[in-house]
Amino acid sequence: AEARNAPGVTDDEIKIGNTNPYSGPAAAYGAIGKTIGACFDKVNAEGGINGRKINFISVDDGYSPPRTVEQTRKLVERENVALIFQGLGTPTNSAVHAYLNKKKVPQLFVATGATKWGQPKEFPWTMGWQPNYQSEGVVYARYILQNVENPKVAILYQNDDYGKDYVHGMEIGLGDKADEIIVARESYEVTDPTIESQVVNLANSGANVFYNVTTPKFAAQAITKVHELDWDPLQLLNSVSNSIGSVVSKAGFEKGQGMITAYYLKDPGNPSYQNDEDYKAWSTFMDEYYPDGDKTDAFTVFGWSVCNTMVQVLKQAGDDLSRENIMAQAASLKDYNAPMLLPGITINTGPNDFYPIEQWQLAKFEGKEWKLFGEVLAGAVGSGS
Amino acid sequence: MDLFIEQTLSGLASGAIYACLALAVVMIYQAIDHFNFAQGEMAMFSTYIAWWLIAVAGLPFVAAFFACIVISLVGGFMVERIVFAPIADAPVLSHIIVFIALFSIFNSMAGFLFDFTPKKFPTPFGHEQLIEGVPLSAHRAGMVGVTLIMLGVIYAFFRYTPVGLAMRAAAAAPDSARLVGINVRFMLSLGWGLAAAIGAVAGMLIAPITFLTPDMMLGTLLYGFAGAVVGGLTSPFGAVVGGFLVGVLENWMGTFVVGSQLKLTVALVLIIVVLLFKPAGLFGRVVVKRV
Amino acid sequence: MTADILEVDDVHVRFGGIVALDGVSFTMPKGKIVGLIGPNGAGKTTLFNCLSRLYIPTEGDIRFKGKTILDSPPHHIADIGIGRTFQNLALFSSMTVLENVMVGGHSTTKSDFFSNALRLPGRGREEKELRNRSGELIEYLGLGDVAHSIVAGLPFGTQKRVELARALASSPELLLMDEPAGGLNHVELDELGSLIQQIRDDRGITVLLVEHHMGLVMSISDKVVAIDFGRKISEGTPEEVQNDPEVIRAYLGTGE
Amino acid sequence: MRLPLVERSLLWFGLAVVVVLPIFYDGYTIYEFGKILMYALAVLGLNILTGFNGQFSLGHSAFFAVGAYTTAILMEQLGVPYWATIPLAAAVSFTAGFLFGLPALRLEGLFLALATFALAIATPQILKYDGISHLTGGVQGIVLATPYPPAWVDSIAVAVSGEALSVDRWKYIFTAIVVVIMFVLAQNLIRSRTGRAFIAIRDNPLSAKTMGINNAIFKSACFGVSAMYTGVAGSLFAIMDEYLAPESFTFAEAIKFLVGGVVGGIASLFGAVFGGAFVLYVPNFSDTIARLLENWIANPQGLSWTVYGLFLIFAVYVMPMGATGLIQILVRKIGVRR
Amino acid sequence: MMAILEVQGLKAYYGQIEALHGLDFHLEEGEITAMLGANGAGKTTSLRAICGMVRTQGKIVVEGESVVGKSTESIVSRHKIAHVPEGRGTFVRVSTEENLRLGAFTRRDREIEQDYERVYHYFPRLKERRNQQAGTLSGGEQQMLAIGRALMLRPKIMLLDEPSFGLAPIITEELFGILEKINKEENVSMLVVEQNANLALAISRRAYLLETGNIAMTGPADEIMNDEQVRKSYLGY
Ligand SMILES: Nc1ncnc2c1ncn2[C@@H]1O[C@H](COP(=O)(O)OP(=O)(O)OP(=O)(O)O)[C@@H](O)[C@H]1O
Ligand SMILES: Nc1ncnc2c1ncn2[C@@H]1O[C@H](COP(=O)(O)OP(=O)(O)OP(=O)(O)O)[C@@H](O)[C@H]1O
Ligand SMILES: CC(C)C[C@H](N)C(=O)O
Ligand SMILES: [Mg+2]
Ligand SMILES: [Mg+2]
Repeated sequence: AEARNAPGVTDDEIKIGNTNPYSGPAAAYGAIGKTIGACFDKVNAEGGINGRKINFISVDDGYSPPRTVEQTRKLVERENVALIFQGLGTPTNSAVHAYLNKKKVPQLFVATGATKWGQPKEFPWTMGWQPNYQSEGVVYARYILQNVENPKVAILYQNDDYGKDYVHGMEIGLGDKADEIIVARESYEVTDPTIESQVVNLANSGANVFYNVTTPKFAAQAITKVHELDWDPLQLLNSVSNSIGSVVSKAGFEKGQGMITAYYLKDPGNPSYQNDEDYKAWSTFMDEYYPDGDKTDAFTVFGWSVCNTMVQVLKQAGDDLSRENIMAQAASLKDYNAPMLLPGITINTGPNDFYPIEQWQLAKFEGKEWKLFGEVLAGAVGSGS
Repeated sequence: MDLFIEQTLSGLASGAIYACLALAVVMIYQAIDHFNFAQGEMAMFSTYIAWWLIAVAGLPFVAAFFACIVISLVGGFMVERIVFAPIADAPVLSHIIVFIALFSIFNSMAGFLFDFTPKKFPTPFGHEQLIEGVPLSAHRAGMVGVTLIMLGVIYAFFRYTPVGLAMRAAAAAPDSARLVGINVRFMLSLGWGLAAAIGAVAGMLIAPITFLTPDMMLGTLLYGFAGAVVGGLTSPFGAVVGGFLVGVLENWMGTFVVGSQLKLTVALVLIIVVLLFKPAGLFGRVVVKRV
Repeated sequence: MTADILEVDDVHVRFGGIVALDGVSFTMPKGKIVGLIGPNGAGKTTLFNCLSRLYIPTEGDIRFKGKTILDSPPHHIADIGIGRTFQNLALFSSMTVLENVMVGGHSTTKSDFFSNALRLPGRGREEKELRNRSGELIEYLGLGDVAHSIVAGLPFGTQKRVELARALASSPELLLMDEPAGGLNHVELDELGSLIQQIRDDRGITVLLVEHHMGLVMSISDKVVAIDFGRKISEGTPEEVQNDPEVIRAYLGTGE
Repeated sequence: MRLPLVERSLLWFGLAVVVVLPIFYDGYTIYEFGKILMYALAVLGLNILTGFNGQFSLGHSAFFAVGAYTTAILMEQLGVPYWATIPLAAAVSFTAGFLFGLPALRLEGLFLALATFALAIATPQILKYDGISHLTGGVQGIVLATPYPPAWVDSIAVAVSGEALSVDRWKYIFTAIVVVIMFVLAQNLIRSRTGRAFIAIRDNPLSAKTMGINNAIFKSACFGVSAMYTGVAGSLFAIMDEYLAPESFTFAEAIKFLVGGVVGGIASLFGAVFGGAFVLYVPNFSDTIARLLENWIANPQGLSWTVYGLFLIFAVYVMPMGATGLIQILVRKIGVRR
Repeated sequence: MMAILEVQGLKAYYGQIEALHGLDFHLEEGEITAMLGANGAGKTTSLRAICGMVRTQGKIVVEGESVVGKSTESIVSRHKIAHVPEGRGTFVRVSTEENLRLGAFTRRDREIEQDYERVYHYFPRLKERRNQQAGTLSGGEQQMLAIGRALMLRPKIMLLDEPSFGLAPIITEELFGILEKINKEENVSMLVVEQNANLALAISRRAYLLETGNIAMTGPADEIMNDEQVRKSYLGY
C-alpha cells in the first residue's frame, strides 16, 4: 500500500496545501484559513491522524486568480502536497479547477458555494462543502411563497458569482412567477463605499420583501439604511452575513427584528448554545489554539467544522493515503456529524453526490438572537437527490 | 417622497463623505505637489486608533476624537520624516512606489491588529432623522457641518497664513523656497501631518456610515480623488463642491440612466468629460505654461 | 529689391485684461537680419509665440512667404520653414546634445512608426543622413566636445548654442532668436555676432533677433524694429532707431 | 544613456542566456519563467508610456484585460487557434489604447492619473456587465483550451531530445518567442525618430511642438503602442493560465505593472525584465517570509502585505532610480576604477 | 573693515564632477565685489556653494561662523543672505505679490508692507502685474521679480547671479543705480556675478576673475578694469 501513497505523505506526515486571501479585498475570509491552521495544530498536538502529523501549508493568493494558479502549482509541484484543501473563492478555485483535475490532485471542500463544484463526472477531483448559494436562494423563495401574501421582492446583491448565484436560486425557487414577483434588483461592487443609493431605489420599488445578498459590512449598512428610510419589508438576510457578532449587533438589534435567515452551522454569537457540548468543544479549541481569533466571527466556526470533516476523511482513509482513496473516502461520508452543524443536519456524499451539506434551517431574529424555526430543509439545487 | 429628491439627498449625503476625503487630497497636493495613494489607508488606520481609544481604552468620544487628530498629525509628520527623508532626491515615480508600499503596510497592519470584522464607530450626532420624514440623519447633517468647518479652516490656512503660502512654494519649487529661507523638509512633514489629521477627521466621520473595516477606504478614495480633481486640486472649496457633485452624479446615473452595474463607470466618464472642457477642474487655478 | 519673407499685419494679443500686442505691423526682407527691441514686457516673446503659432492672435494676420500661417497647426510651422530658439531654454533635458539636434531635424524626416519598429532599410538611410547632418551642425557651432553629453548639466551659454543648433537642424528659412546673448561675455558676444551673420550669409537664412544687448543688435542688424506696450514705436536702420528719441526714452535710457 | 559596447554586449548575452536557460527546466519552474517574461512585456508596455513619453497610467490592467479577453473570446467563440489570436489581440488593444489616448491628451499629470485610475476600477465591472456577459463569460470567466504544441514542433522535439514537448515547456517557448520579438521591436522603435519624439514630448512638450512634432498623434500613438504591449502580455497570460475572470484584472494588477516599471527602472527595456521578475516573485516571497514569523507572532499570514510594503521601500532606498539606475551607477563606478 | 564672507580652498562637486578646484575669495562688510568669468567658469557654482546648494569641500565662513554642512534655509535666514539665482527661480504658480511675500518669509517685523511699495517703486512694472500668475510674466519682468524678492528680505548680504540678465538697457542701468544706493544706505554687502562688466566694475570696489573653476585674477575694480585681457574679453574696448 505504501507505494501508492500520494506525494507529500510519509510515515509521519501528510502535507496539505491551501490558498486563502490573507490580503486584498477578501482578506476577511482569511480567518477561515487561520482557524483551519489552528485546528490542525490541535490535531497534531493530540497525536495526528493514524500517527501522521498534518503539515498544513496555507499561502496567500490575495483573491487574485493568477496568483492562485502560481501558488497552487507551487504547492503541488514544489511542496508536493497530497491535496489542496479549502481553497477560498469562486474565481480563484475556477482558475485551478482544470489544472488540479488534469493532475489528479484532490481539490477538496472548496470554500465557495457555487454549484459547479459538484460535478463528479466532469471533475472527479473537485468537491465543495458548504450548501450551495442557489439552494439557499430556493429555500428563501419557498418561504416567501408560503408565508407572504402578494409578495413583491426587492434584491440587493453583490455583483459577482456569489451574488448572482443567490439571485438565481431565488428565481428558480419562485418559478414561473419570478419575473412578476421580483420587482427590483440592485447590485453593488465590493469597492463601493456605500450601498445607500441602491437601498433608496429598492425602498421606492414598493416591495414588501427585501432579499439582502451582501457580505457583512454591506449587510450592516443595508440593515441600517432600511431602518433609516422607515421602510418595513420582510428582510431575508443571506447566511454569508447572518453572524450576530459581526453584522446584526453592529447594525443594532432593534433594526434587525423579524429578519429571516438560513443556518446550517451554529452561530457562536447565539447565547442559547452556551451549554451545548459541541459549542464548548469549539470554544475550548479557540481559547487554546487560536486565542487571537474573533469568537463572534462565524468564519472561525466554519473553519473548525470543515477542518474536522477533512480529518474524518483522512481517518477513513486509514493507511491507504493515495489520492484516489482520499477522494473515494471524501465521496463516502455517511451521516457524518461534523462539529457545529445544526442538529439534524449531517454530511452525506457518494460517487454521484459531491455536495456534502445540503440542508438548512430557517431562523428569525428576535430580541438579541436568531430563533430557529420549522423543519430542516433541503435546498435541492444541483444535488443528486 | 419623490425618488429624484430622495436620490439627490442621498447623493449629497455620500457626497459629504467624498468631500471630506477630497479635502485631505487637496491638502496633500498642496504640500507635496502630488497625490498620496496611501491617504485613504492612513485615514482608515487613524480611525482604528480612535476606535481603540473609545472601545478598548474607554475614552469618551470627544477626547478620543481630538486625541486621534493629534496622534494622526504627529504620525503623518513622522511618516514623512522616517520614510521620505532618505529618498528626498529620488524621482517622483519612486515616491509613488513608496505610497503604494505605505498603502500595503497600513492596510495589512489594520487587518492584523484589529481583524476584519466590521466595527461600529460611534457618532456624537446620532442616526435619527433630523427632520421627521426627510431621509437625512443627524449624523449626515453633522458631517456636512464638520466638513464645512474644515473647509473654512483649510481655506483660511492657505489664504491668510504665511505657512500656507510657504507650503505651496516648497512643494512647487523647493530650491527657490530654500533660498527664501523656507525649511522645505519641515513643510513637507507638516503637510503630511495636516493631511493625516484631516484624513483622520474624514475617517471618523465616514466610519459611522460605512462601518469600520480595513478596506473601508479602498473605494472611497477613488471618489475623494475624483471630487478633488473635478473641483480643482488647488481649491479646498472646489474639493468640497466636487465631492458633493460626484455623490449626486453617481446616484442620478445609477437610478435614472444606466442602473447600478455601470453607474460608477458612467459617472467617471462624465467627470472626465468635464475635465476635457475644464482641464484644471471647476474651481482650480489654471496654471498657464509659457515659454 | 528682395521680397518680404514675413509680413506681420496688425497683430493683437490679449490675455484677459492684459494687452500684450496691440496692432503690431512690420515686414522682414528675405535674407536679412532684423533686430526686434523693446522694453521688458513689450511683447517681443509674445510675438515670437504667435509666429510659432503657440499663441493665436486675437486680431491680425501673419504671412510667411505670402501665405498666412494662422491656419497651420503649431507642428507644421517647422515644416513651413520657421525655426526658433527660446528665451528661457527649452531643451530636451534628458537627451544628449546630438539627440536634441536630431529632434530638431524631426520635420525634415518622415520615417513612420512601422518602418521604425521593423527597421526597414529606408529609415536606416534617413536616420544616418540626419545623424551626419546633425553632427555637422554640432561641429559648426563648436559643440563637438559635448556632443554626447546630457544637456542638463551644461553651462548656460553652451545650452543656448545647442538651442541654435537644434533650430538650424530643421533647415529653416526664417530663424527666430529670442535673446541668444544672455549670459555671454564680450568675446563670446562677438563670436555670436559673426555666427549669426554667417548663418545669414552661408545658409541664406533670414533672422529675427530679439536682444537687449544693443552692441550686438546694432552691429549686425540690417533693420531694427522697436516696440513698446505691444505697439511699434520705431522702425528703420540701426542708426535711425538708435537715435529715435522715443526709443531712447522708453528703452535705451540716456546713459552711455 | 547608452552603455559602452562591451557592457552592452554582455547585457545582451546575459539576456539571451536568461531567455534560453529555462528550457532545461519543466513544470512549475518553467511556468514561472514564462510568467516573468509575460509580466516583463506588460511592464514594458507601461514603461513605454510612462518612462519614454511621460504619461502616467494607473489603468493598464484594462489593456491587459483587452488583450486577454480578445484571445479568449476568439478562441472560445470563433475557434481561432491560440497563436493566431496574438496579432489580433495586439491590434485590438492598440486601437483601444489609441482611442483612450485621444481624450487623455488634454489631461495631464494627476488628471490623467484619475482618468486611468477610473479605467482600472471600471474594468472588472464592465467585464461583468450583463449586456456583454455572453461574450466575456461574466462573473464566471472563461476557461480556455490547452495550447498544445503544433505537430511539427513536437516532432522536432522528439528528434532532438527523444521525448515529446510538455505543454508547459511549449508555453514557455511560445511566450519567449513572442516576448523577444516584441522587445526587439520596442528597442527599434525607441531608438528611432519615433522614440526620440516620445522622449522630446516628455521632456518639453511645447518645444517638441515647435520642432514639428505632432504631439497629439504621437501621444495617442504612444498610448496605443503601450496598450498593445500590455495587451499582448494579457493575451499570453490567457494562453498560459487557460483561465480568466474579471477578478484577474483589478486595480491591483495595474499597480503591479507600475511597481515593476519603477523598480526595474523606468525608461529602460532591460528594467522591464527585472520588474517582471519582481512583481511575480516578491508578493509570494513576502508571503513566505510572513509565514516564517510564526515562531514569534501568532498568525502572521496577514502580514504578507506589510512585508511586501517593506520590500518596496527597501527597493526604492537601494535603487532610487530602479534596477537599471543601480546597474548604471555600478558600471560607472567600475569604469572609474579602471 | 572685516570680511563678512570668507572662502578658502573651496571645491564643489556635481556628482563625480569637480566644478571648483579650490577657490579663495572674500567679501568685506559693506562692499560690492564683482565676479567675472567666461561661460562655465564656475561663477554660479561659487554662489550656490555659499548657500549650501552644492556639495563642497573647504572653508566657508559667514559673519565669523562656518556654514559648511548647514542647510540652505538656515544659512540664508540666519545671515540674511538674499540670493538672486541664475534662472530666476520664480514661484511660477503664485502671483507676483505672493512671490514678494515669500521673499520676506523669514522676517517677523511690521515693515513688510512698506517694502512692497519700495520694490514697486523700483520696478513699477511689477506693480502693474501684482496679481498676475508669476509664471506668465515676461523674462525681464521675472528678473525684476527675482531682484525684488531678494530685496524683500532686507538682506545683509546679497549674492546676485547675473542680475541684469534679460533686462532692457534702461532698466539695467537703473538696477545698478539701485544696487549702489542700497549698498550705501543700508550697508548691504554684495557679491555680483555679471557679464555686463562695465556696469558691475563701475559700482564695485574689488573684483575676481574666474577661469575654469580657478581664480585667475583679483584686485581692486579699477585695476582689473585696466587689465588688457579683461578689457578684451569682458569690456570690449
Ligand atoms: N500667458 C500670459 N498671461 C498673461 N500675461 C501674459 C502672458 N504672456 C505674456 N503676458 C504678458 O504680456 C506682456 C508681454 O510679454 P512678453 O513675454 O512678450 O514680453 P517681452 O517683450 O518678451 O519681454 P522681455 O524682454 O522681458 O522678455 C508681459 O507684460 C507679460 O506679463
Ligand atoms: N547641474 C549640473 N550638473 C553637472 N554639471 C554642472 C551642473 N551645473 C553646472 N555644472 C558644471 O559646472 C561648471 C561650472 O558651471 P557654472 O554654472 O558654475 O558656470 P558659470 O560660470 O556660472 O557659467 P555661466 O556663465 O554659463 O552661467 C560647468 O562646467 C558646468 O558644466
Ligand atoms: C466564502 C464565500 C462566502 C464568498 C466567496 N466570495 C465566494 O466566492 O464564494
Ligand atoms: Mg521675452
Ligand atoms: Mg552661471
